[in-house]
Amino acid sequence: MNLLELRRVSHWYRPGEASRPALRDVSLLIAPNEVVAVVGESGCGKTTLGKLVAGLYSPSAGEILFEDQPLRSLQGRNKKHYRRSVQLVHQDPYASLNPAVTIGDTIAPALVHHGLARRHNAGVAAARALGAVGLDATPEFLDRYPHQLSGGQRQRVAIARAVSLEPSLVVADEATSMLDVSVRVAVLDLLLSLKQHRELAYLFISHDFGVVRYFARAGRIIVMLYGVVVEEGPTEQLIANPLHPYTVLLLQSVPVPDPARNEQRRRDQLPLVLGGAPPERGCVFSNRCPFATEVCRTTTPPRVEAGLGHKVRCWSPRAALDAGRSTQLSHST
Amino acid sequence: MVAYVARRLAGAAAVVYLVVTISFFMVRLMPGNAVSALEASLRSQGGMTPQEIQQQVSEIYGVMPHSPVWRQYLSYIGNVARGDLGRSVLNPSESVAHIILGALPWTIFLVGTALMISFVLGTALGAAMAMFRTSRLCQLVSFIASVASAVPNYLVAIVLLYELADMHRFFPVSGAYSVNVRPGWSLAFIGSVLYHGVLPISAYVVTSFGGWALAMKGSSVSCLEAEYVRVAKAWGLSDWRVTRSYVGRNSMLPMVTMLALSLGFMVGGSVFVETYFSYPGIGYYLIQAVNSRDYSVMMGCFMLITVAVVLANLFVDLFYPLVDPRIARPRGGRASVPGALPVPGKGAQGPGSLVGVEA
Amino acid sequence: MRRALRDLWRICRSDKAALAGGLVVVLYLLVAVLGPYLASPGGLQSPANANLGPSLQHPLGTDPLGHDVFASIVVGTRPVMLVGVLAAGITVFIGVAVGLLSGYLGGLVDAALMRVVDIFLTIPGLPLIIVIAAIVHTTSPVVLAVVLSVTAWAGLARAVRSQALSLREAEFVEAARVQGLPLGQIIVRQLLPNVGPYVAIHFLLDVTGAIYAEVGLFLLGVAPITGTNWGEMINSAMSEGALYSSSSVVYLLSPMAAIVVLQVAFVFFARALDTLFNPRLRSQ
Amino acid sequence: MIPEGSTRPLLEVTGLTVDFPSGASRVRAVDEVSFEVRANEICALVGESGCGKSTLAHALVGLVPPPGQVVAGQLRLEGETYSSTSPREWRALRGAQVGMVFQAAMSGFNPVATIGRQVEHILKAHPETFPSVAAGRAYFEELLGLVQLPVQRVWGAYEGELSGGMKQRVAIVTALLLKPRVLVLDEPTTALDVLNQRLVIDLLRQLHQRLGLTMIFVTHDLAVVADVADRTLVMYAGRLVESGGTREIFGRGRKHPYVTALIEAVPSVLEDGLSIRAIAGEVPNLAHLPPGCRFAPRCLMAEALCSEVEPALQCDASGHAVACHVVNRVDWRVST
Repeated sequence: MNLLELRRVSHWYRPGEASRPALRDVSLLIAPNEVVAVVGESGCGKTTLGKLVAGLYSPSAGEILFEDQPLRSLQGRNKKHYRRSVQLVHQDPYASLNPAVTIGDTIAPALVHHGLARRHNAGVAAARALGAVGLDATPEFLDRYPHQLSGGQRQRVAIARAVSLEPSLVVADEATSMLDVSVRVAVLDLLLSLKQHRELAYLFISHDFGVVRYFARAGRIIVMLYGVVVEEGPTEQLIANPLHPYTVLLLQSVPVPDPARNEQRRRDQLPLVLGGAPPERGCVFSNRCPFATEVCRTTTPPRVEAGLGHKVRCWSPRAALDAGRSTQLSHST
Repeated sequence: MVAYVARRLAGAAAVVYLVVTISFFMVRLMPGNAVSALEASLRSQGGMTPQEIQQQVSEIYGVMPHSPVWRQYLSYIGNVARGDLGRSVLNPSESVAHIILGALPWTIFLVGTALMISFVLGTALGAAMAMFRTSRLCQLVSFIASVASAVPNYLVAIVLLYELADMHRFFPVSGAYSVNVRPGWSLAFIGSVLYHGVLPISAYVVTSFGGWALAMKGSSVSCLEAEYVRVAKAWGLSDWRVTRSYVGRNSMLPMVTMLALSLGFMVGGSVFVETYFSYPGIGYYLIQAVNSRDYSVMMGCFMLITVAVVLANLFVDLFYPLVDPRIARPRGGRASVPGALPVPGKGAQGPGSLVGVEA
Repeated sequence: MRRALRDLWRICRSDKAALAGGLVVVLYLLVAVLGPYLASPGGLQSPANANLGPSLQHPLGTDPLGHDVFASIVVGTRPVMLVGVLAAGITVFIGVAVGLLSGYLGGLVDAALMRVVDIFLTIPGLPLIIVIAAIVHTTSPVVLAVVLSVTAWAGLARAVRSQALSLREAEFVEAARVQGLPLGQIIVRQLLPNVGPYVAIHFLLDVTGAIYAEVGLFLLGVAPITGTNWGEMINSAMSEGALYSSSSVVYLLSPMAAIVVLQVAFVFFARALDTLFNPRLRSQ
Repeated sequence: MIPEGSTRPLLEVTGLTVDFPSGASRVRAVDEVSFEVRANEICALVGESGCGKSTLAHALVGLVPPPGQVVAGQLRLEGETYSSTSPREWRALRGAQVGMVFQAAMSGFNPVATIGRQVEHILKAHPETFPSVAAGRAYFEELLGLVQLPVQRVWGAYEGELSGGMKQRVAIVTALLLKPRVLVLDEPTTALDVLNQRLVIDLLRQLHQRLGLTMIFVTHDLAVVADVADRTLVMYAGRLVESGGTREIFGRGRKHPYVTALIEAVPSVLEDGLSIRAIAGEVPNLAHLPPGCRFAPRCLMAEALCSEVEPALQCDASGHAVACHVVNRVDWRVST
């Protein structure tokens, strides 16, 4: 059984307009207990994808299925089951917790609503949920307001709110990018351990390949640009042999905590061109791609299978592969 | 931009139309029905034929009493559109439009002067308070401003009347100018007008400068703490430049909006002060009409006050995009800055003057 | 709630004006409830009782009819406060309901409601209140309160709407929606706690606004006189010629002082609430 | 304290201390920090949130936000003390000698004046830099070209009409307009995605080479530091805990357990990125600091002494400084 499936999903924020879609023809499968990471620059549609999966919007076109049932058709108990099973963790723990609501009241209402606790013991259940993410949930802690917590604590509360409903899929939208370095790994590890113990699947959205490599080491990566999936594949495979020039560009642009390696990588970097709007026709990367040819500018590239579930939308994936190799992205010295 | 102007104009027209309609129904359909009441009273006076009575009523209220309501409504609207607001019930020889036009200059003089004084005084104080906001003196001024803005203006009017006019005879008790001078552009007349204006204007200023000061303080403080002010300092710009172009301009923008809006509201708020000082402005006639049940004058005054507010609003809406580029630009938000802002000129209340511009 | 009260107490302790304001407001409320049981203005038994100066027996003297001025003020508190609080309550109820619905639902509902709000924002409140009061000529406190709140709600509705609009997009509301919480719960448990503080402050200032207008109506003689209240006291003091003599000055000034003290107290108490609910100030 | 270098330092900071009053007590955001920056050097100031790095950066241009106060310390530019100058001298200095790019570049422009207008304000405030406003504008245009922004898109625009990434780039360009000797950048890449981040870093590196710009780069992102900085200063809870050459700090030369733990916690796209480790606990609240070494409660190497006595910053002959009881003692043994 597929946990979640997107079938040729497109989305426009302003319906009926001939504007550029935030998502274009995205198909995606997420299996139970799988980690799927979505990578791309800001505005590439990765957040929209997350919000559609979390059911905050209905897609303008295409179909999203949860446990093989189309979301559109879910009613009553099934709908409630979906609402409980797919949860969202936001990027900014300062914005995702209501400043006027105590920690206890942030967690408890949904537990009661979904029958995981009764009204009279909701506090105890909330404390247990907080304990599961490594917070010391004393009654005094439950009475605190978000502004009395540190950034790391807040993000743990946000995670507790999501996982307390025992979901099967969590959408983590840049969930660690605002945290301090010393706290970030702890939160990533927490998410990974929850996956192990609770059979969770993640849709992990990030612009940082470093974090993605750590988090989705056993999963898959999807690279997006202008609402289009340009490359997808198993994490190690994709990082070792990127086939789309855009992926190469992203990989090369992430600095690493090693001055010597940075200097070395810099020499062979692809030129960086920031795009405004995507081209009207052809490959979405064609106006920024150093390898673009006539065909790239006129015709949308087909999806090429490179084996092991590694797929790319590019007319000349070979060029990217060579460029990636020459910067020694993955082969440690 | 054209669409924006058209939308504002249409909005203003809608409000005026609505108020005229309200006014019609109030006079025609409210309990006690002013039209039938007048009819009855004319009949009881005797000496008039039913036709004469009908004629009289229609001249006063602009509607024929026994025609269908929709016809009365249409003719009323038509009259108002032509500037014919009917005639005074008490004094049928005088037209409402005439009374109002006679009163209007006095209200404009009174309200305009008072508003200017309290605006200048208040914003200057507010800016000073923002600059020295940690000092003791600022706290004291802030306290005084809060108290002053909380006191109802009619009470100040009474105290001024009692203390300075009646007890000590420093200032005249009533009227817009002395009966001994002839109206005209003579020094004596202007002097008399100013002399008569001192107390009513003071009553306004005392109760409204505090609101301005507090609003300006809030506006300035939020600008002083804005990131772009810190950046401007880091560029090494002079204090004068930072104060003028970065703090001053941005903190004055909402104040200017509020000023234009207050203009309209002060006309409405003039009723108390004008009544107590027997100052022959719109507010005075409104209350006179209310107390003598002179509905046509009453509704005329109300309509005029509303039109004043609508025009002030319209002026702000049309003029604001010129000063503030954030409005009516493609990426800008909703055009109407007003409404969200406190309006200190509204009188002693003015909810929100505390909450500040930031809120 | 307990926390909020504790914070309020902390702020009041550091801000003496706010503390005084809060105490005065509570005192007035008590007097409004208990007033008629505490004092009785008495009446004219003999002409010698009229126009007395302050004394132990009559702390603020007596009026031309021999009523005790202090007792009149005490008894007159109830109608003034009652109408003020009622009017503010109606204002806040309509304003919050319209604002939240309009902001959270958006779309056509929002567009329609906001047109109405815009119109009510433009119509000058005080003249309209005077005109309506003159026409309906009511003696009922409820009707008077309705008249007083006829335009006041619009400003609040606009403010609440703009907050609801931004709250609707807030991530914590998104989180609540993802959790499948019903609309009612989201509005009550997520939106309301955020607009609550603003509404509370608005309520206090609305009370002062309503009292301002209400007393004004009595002063102008537009609202029919029913029993003792401050506006009526000032009004009759003036018609008794208090402006022209110093003998009845206490009679004129005492009710005015009662109003001023109450209004100032409300404003300072509202300031304490503003501090309480402003996280930036609270954290300091 | 100050090592004998071949070149005289351009900027010297000695014993800088910044306090924020908090109720009756005061919170010390920056605690006796001393360091120096040589000409033409990119110096990174790293630390986690609340370590005082931003406050320190603001103090360098005399713009600590109130109620914060610089209570001690000296700032010297080419040997000249400027920390105690008059407001007028500060103004002449800011922008032209010491430039600053603030973190919140998104709200760093006056919303009701065009960018061009504000550039003219800068040029008029410092008439000595360019012979004419037109010359200044031409230089502005040249700098914009380096960040791939056409001047006609920017000059007449209001800040609301530029995207976040654009504003960030324009903010850097305006700070560079007066060719400052030292440019202080507070988290210039934080809110940006990877590509915008690389664009900004490339820009800074280019400017560094072409203009010989000296930079102090404040950030919490260690990978960025490893990419741009010549020297790295690490702060923890208001104190400087280690400083040295970037290659040393990220290589075998680093000493402080906190710095080691921090670098080992950075996820990396390289293979060794999988072996990262979290640091236990959280950054202490400046209002409730632990006794002794501030990192001791989280430190795996901590000894009894560490939670009693605060270690002093000790500098070796190469200019590498570290404040840690344990490593300083070990070093002493090794070197004798």
